[in-house]
Amino acid sequence: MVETKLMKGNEALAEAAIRSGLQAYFGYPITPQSEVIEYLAREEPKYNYVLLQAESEVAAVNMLYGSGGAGGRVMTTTSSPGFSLMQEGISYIACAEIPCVFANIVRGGPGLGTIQPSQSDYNQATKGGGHGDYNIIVLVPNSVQEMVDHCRLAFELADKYRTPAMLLSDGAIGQMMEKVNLPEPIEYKPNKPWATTGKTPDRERNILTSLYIKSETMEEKNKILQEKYKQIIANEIRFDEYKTDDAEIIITSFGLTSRIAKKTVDIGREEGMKLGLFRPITVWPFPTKALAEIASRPQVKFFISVEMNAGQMVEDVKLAVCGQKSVHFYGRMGGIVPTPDEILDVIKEKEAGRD
Amino acid sequence: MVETKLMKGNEALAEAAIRSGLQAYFGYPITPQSEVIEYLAREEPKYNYVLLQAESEVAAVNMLYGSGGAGGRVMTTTSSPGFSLMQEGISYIACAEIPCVFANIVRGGPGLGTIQPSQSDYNQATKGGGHGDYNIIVLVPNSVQEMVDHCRLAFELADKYRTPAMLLSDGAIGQMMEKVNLPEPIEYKPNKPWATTGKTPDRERNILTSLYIKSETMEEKNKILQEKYKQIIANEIRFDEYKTDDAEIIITSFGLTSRIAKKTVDIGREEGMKLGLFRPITVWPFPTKALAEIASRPQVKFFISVEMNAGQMVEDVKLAVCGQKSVHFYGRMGGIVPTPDEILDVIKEKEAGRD
Amino acid sequence: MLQEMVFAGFGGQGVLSMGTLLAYSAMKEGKEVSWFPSYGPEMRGGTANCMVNISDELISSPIVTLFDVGVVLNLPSLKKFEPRVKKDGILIWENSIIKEPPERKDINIYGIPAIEKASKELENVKVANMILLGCLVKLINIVKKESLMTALKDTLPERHHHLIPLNKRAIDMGMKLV
Amino acid sequence: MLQEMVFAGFGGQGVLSMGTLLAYSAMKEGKEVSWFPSYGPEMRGGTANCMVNISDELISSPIVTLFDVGVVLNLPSLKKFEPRVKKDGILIWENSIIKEPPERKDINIYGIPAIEKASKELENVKVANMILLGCLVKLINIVKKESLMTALKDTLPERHHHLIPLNKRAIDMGMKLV
Amino acid sequence: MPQKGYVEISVEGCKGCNLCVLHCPTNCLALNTKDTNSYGLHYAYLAEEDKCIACMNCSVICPDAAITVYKKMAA
Amino acid sequence: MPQKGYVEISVEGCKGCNLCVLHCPTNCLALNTKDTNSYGLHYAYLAEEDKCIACMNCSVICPDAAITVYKKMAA
Amino acid sequence: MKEGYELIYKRPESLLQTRMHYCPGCFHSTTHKILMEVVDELGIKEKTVGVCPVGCSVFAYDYLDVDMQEAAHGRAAAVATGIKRILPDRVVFSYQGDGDLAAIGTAETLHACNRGENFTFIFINNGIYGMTGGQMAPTTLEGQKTSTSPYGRDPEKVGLPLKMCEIVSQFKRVAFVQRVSFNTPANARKAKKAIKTAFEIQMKKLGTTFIEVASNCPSQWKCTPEESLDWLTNHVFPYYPLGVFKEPPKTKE
Amino acid sequence: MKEGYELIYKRPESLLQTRMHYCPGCFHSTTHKILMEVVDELGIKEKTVGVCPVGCSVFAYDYLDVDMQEAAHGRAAAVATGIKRILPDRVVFSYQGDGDLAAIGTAETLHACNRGENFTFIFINNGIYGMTGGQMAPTTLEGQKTSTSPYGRDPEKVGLPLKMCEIVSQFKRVAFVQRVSFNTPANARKAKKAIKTAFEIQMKKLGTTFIEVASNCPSQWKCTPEESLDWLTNHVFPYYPLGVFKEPPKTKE
Ligand SMILES: Cc1ncc(C[n+]2csc(CCOP(=O)(O)OP(=O)(O)O)c2C)c(N)n1
Ligand SMILES: Cc1ncc(C[n+]2csc(CCOP(=O)(O)OP(=O)(O)O)c2C)c(N)n1
Ligand code: SF4
Ligand code: SF4
Ligand code: SF4
Ligand code: SF4
Ligand code: SF4
Ligand code: SF4
Ligand SMILES: [Mg+2]
Ligand SMILES: [Mg+2]
Repeated sequence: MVETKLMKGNEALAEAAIRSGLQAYFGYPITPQSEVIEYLAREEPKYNYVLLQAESEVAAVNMLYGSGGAGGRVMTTTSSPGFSLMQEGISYIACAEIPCVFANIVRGGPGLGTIQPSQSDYNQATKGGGHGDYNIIVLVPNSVQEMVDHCRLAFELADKYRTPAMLLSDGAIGQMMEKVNLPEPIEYKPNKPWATTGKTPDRERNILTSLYIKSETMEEKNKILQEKYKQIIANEIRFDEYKTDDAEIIITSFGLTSRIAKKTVDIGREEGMKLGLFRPITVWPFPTKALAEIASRPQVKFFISVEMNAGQMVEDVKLAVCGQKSVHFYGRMGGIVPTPDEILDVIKEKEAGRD
Repeated sequence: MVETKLMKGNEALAEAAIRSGLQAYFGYPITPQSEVIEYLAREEPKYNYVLLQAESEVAAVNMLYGSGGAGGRVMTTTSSPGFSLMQEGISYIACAEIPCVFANIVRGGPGLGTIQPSQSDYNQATKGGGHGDYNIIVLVPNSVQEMVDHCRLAFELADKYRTPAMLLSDGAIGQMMEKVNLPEPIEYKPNKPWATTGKTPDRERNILTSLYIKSETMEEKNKILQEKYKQIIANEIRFDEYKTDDAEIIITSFGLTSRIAKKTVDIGREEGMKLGLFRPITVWPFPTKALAEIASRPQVKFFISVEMNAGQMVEDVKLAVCGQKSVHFYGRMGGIVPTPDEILDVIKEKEAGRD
Repeated sequence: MLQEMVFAGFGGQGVLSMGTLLAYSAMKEGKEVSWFPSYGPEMRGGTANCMVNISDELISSPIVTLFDVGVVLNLPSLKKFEPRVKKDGILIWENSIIKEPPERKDINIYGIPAIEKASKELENVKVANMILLGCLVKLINIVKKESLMTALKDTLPERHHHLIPLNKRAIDMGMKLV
Repeated sequence: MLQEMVFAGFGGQGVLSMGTLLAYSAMKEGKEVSWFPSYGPEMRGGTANCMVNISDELISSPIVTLFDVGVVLNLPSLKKFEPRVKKDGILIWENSIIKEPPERKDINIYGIPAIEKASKELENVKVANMILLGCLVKLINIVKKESLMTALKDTLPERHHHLIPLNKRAIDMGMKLV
Repeated sequence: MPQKGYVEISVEGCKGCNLCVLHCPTNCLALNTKDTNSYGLHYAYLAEEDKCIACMNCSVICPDAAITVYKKMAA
Repeated sequence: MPQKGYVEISVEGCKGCNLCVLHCPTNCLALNTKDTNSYGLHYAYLAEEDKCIACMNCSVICPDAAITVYKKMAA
Repeated sequence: MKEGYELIYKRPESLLQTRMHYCPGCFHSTTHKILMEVVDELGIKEKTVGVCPVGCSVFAYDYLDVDMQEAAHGRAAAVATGIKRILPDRVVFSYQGDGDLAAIGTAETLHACNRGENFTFIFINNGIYGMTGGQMAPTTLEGQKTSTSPYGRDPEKVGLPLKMCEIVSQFKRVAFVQRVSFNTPANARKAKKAIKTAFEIQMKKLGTTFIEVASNCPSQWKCTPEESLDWLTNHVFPYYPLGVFKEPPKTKE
Repeated sequence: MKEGYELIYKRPESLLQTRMHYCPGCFHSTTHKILMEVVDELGIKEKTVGVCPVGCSVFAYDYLDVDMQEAAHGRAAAVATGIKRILPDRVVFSYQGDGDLAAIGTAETLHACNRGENFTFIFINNGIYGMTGGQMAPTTLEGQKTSTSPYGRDPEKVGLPLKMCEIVSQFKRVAFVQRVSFNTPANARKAKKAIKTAFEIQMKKLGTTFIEVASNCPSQWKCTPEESLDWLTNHVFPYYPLGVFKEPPKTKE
């Protein structure tokens, strides 16, 4: 039975993880996401997941490696500086193909920055903040409800593809309370024959490694990974469209700003402007084809990507649109959430400036 | 007087740093670049730079922060996994605007990977492996000579823009010996009134920070950084062209592979194919305009980006070409260096496949 | 209709919980709601606030810069949020401890001595927030009184349930003050 | 003209330094050169190699898969590099310790008992590499003998300079063997 | 009784932590529970002026350096 | 002299470190300095068969577990 | 000023007038004040460089009138090393919380101490993560409740609280180690002397100096400042005794 | 096999036949061999999970016939923590070099020890970075030459070598600590007993167990295996004495 609650995004994420069969959580406090570990600490006596406050994010990501590699359904959460510290570990996890879930509740950077919400870790999440050729599945919730839904989905995709999957959320969604429908808890039964649980006589020993010292085997491994990424691109792209059918101007936006963009579409439409919203739900894999198709429609005049950063997803939009139409950008930084009005003003300006 | 030597790339880099007025080096050993610190350790008694083997890359990057912030001309070097560990620190350094020089002598990833040369950290270097909106200047030497030249240049650009600058090199260039002309040593006289050297009565205290807790000030800081990046884009783009004037097919390639691509051009031309090579020397800022101009030439049929990775710079090429012509990719992974012949084969295939 | 509100005061004055109570009540009535707190070291300075949006449609941003309603319990909050109430909006201010009254003429201003009343008449200064919430609900009629009453039970931790009657009296009192 | 060469053997047999000497000499003669070693734990297995390219033009890649010339000092290296010598290329192999001779017919093969000669005739097994280098230089005539001789002084660390005459004799000996 | 010393406490600088009150050996300090400063905090003040012995306990313990201490000069 | 034990040493498994030779209490082991295995290494062998007392010092010290030890069974 | 009276104490010059954001009664403030008194008394403001990493004291540079660098969480020791190595004649201090110095920064702390980096650690051990809202620290006491140990710290699961003075004292190149507090005027006076001694030893280049403040956090301990003093006396000092753990051998003058 | 003779020692079952890549005489090999002898003798192969991070032993999983995870440099303790926490009934060991355990991994090592994580550290202290070609380690001896201390380790600049057994012994939840070596058959036998004891204690869930191998590195020490034994006796053991540093209180049986 679905339960309806008023919950903070961070707490909803924690509860969703429990209901998805969480077996181990390792994390280190950082604003604006410490509620995740705090919630799990409070609930711990009721369940039998492992909960450990690590000595650092570097330790946390490597504990995740260990317990995910031992077959567990495992998660860590952090915010921007902490996620930077995890990059080496993520690169290892991606190569060793260990399923696990991350959430980065993004705050404004660079550096220590601000604890206010931001979307400025888009590139880091989607282009690989760590070294080497790898990708991780990146889901971008835009509501407390999606924190829950994407959490479950991330666990499933992680297992399905033996890959890290992450929620790229932000401080606003993490801190805000909204109505949320919590799904039934599942009983999770891992089926992970590759896990290092002790070599029983019926199988060869299991090894989890990212070491491929010879160029040839390394290239082989890279090809296996790239093949997997192709599969994910083929199967797991998710996005949302809002009034794009007849739209002349397409706003692209993810996460929190997509809500504001939606509002912008409504206001604009009231003023007679044919606006539409394209919202990627997975930003890796990015819905390139769908966007390209929209770009090819004759009535579409231009795109504008609205983000809370200096212009990051806009490059993926440009890659998709590929010169068919112009692609503009509007962004605010430092935790400032753009308003529908200011977005509309920018759109009008671009519209006027077109030749 | 210029001195000519046969030197390893790593050692040439170390020597170039000394001759550029190096005041402090902090680093942690990792193959294939440990020769840098080893060389500096051997030479130390002759000079008075600070040399410290840090306990980790995380420590090293933060020591760099401290001594760069104290006004020194400072450098660290590492290879891929180590560079991942430095990402948080780099994000801090970028925001605190501390000039310093990095070199990533890239090896194959992800994870522990291989110690063979690779170009698979392109995205990490150019799109920001750390959190937040920032960029660092990325120079890509393609010879031992350029390890020297780019080292000096990196120090100069770092000071000029108060920004981190890096050499994105690879294990082949680091390990190989080539002829190198070493420039005269300079006497470096820092002029850094912002440095934390102790507050003398004639000035306000100097603070180096990346903390901007309020959204408004954080956005302000972000704008300052973005403004600086625009300046760098305006002034510091560097690239090389080889036989592009009448070329119909443009190979884009950086670092080590650009040498092979050059050879490919020559072989291709012998066979009557009009090939040309476009080689970015800075990959951030990326020579977008120059490439776009080439793409607009009627005789140009297509582009092919040749890299030692799964396809990274190719996205920047696509962004530049912006749909004017098609952009292909050919890459080898794991440390395997593509040969001119195989590149030529791929080009012929693409040529044949065009409609 | 979308109502964008802010509740602000010193930490300890209960501004977060008055927002929660309101948001929860509205949610139970089937409305869309969002509640967004100030967080981090901002709180250390001693002030806290939360933004509450209530609407019939999905709410776009939980963070807004201009408000239909502001409820302020201390001077710094008054200074900060008075300019951010929309024209013709509502500003409710605690006027027994705030000594400098608001100055705007283009908004509806209600000064309520909630702290004095709470400590003198209800003998518990902590329920000043509920008095103000009572005023607010009376003024904009956004949730039913009964919703607030049941919400008290749902949102207050068990160990504070003995305070529910007192809270109810405070809300009632507030509703009568405007 | 581009010459792509590989020198391979056990660690300690001096394969890296014979490559260095050759590359340095060529550089001094105004050629373009590159020298690329095996590195990392590969060496721990006991084998080492370096690739040396010498050309009149800029060298594209220091790393190649096929060679004009291979010089091998042990069996694993013979096994590894024999197949990678280009057709009509040269393979020089140490035949006093390698017991299994190369098998290809389409390349020029020279078996030299350098180790035996070095230890018996020059009383220092370490200069076997120089004997082989002598053979190589004689065969492909890529640098002048004098260049090698002066290169010895420039590349050997000071503390080994007393060994220069011995090295010279070894090179001479090698040049006479083919 | 001769006044050996006295203290000035910054109203806005004081955070009302009460530590000075607690540690004054002569109990001459008190928190003003009637009034608050602009931060809403009750501030400390020299309640019994003539008791101050200028021992500086209060200024040493005051976290916020809100207290200035004066001492009667030797005649 | 009765032979108490004997050892078998894997030619390819031995790395010629000489540690067994060094620690054999009866000095019955030696490195074969004439021949090398395929890794170019001189390998150890039981040079004086009848001296082995099956003490296992060599097998304990051998880093590469190249030594197998046999002991004369009690009659 | 009344006539016939002289000023005997005022806010130190180097402590800026800006109101500090710390909660009422927080020893972060006290430490700042005392630190600047020492800087003023030693006359070293012109050559002092401070490092404050993340934690409640991340805004320290808004209050201290000396050159300062803000460091990433846990990395103050590395940053201070970088500064001191290149400017060996400056007086360098790092000012770190317990999460910073003893959790995420363990490696940097211990290695700086082992190398004997010639700067002064000011280590504010309040047994909790103040800045981030009261999570468990490596120094949280057994059984102590925090937001991530809501049922009390359980050593079976997370180990015992780390005694940093005791640990760093073992490193030979650490010259001076003292644990101090500000719970009474007497202790505050000792603390000031300790910091002064540490700086003096640093100026003599005798090795690492390490001052641990057994500190409080009324806000996250969820008590009044007064009650926080009781907790210190009854729970903190028994586990973390005050005193000198190490000092350089006395030389005759 | 000759008639009338019985087999009394052969390569342990769990040590795969693959030739190990270690240099001649390297104690990494010896440790592998002994470790697998213990696993076989205790009959715990089915429940053993090992962790090898980067270092010369990064290929350990090619030789040991048990489930293994390769860890990032320095993070073996964190990885082992992750495994052991979720599979508390398995026997878990981490196998780490001195660079790994005592430099980059200091924080992970010490915090795992402080928490009393119930796994066994096998710590190969060869005083150098073997894998990367002979750089200075945190345990390199005073005056010892390495490629990054070409004039000998200078404690004035980089501090004294870290004594890890001594450091981790202080943590209450560390149950068993012993430093062993393989320089003589007698010591090798003791070492085996130590590893066995450590595993037994782990199986009783008594806390962290820590075995330090005073190891060698003929290649990077630039000496023969024999000479490496002399260096151990003359230089290493005096600074890093062998022996038991800590053991659980004996209980009567
Ligand atoms: C990499 C990283 N991880 C986590 C944080 C969040 N964070 C900021 S301060 C802090 C700890 C604060 O505790 P402490 O160091 O004890 O200082 P206090 O506030 O108690 O004085 C944490 C976890 C961060 N800023 N960066
Ligand atoms: C993040 C990172 N930094 C550096 C390295 C390079 N590296 C690999 S092993 C190693 C140290 C090897 O020394 P040790 O741990 O003592 O093991 P040994 O080889 O001596 O057994 C280093 C620095 C790495 N792989 N990853
Ligand atoms: S100086 Fe001493 S006596 Fe005077 S107020 Fe302060 S503590 Fe009390
Ligand atoms: S100690 Fe300072 S801050 Fe606290 S009450 Fe006294 S004067 Fe005010
Ligand atoms: S078993 Fe003992 S006696 Fe026999 S060879 Fe080995 S060490 Fe020597
Ligand atoms: S100890 Fe083992 S490897 Fe070493 S020489 Fe003896 S048999 Fe060979
Ligand atoms: S939260 Fe704690 S440590 Fe931080 S300022 Fe407040 S009392 Fe001090
Ligand atoms: S380099 Fe050293 S540690 Fe590594 S295998 Fe060789 S001897 Fe052993
Ligand atoms: Mg703290
Ligand atoms: Mg080592």
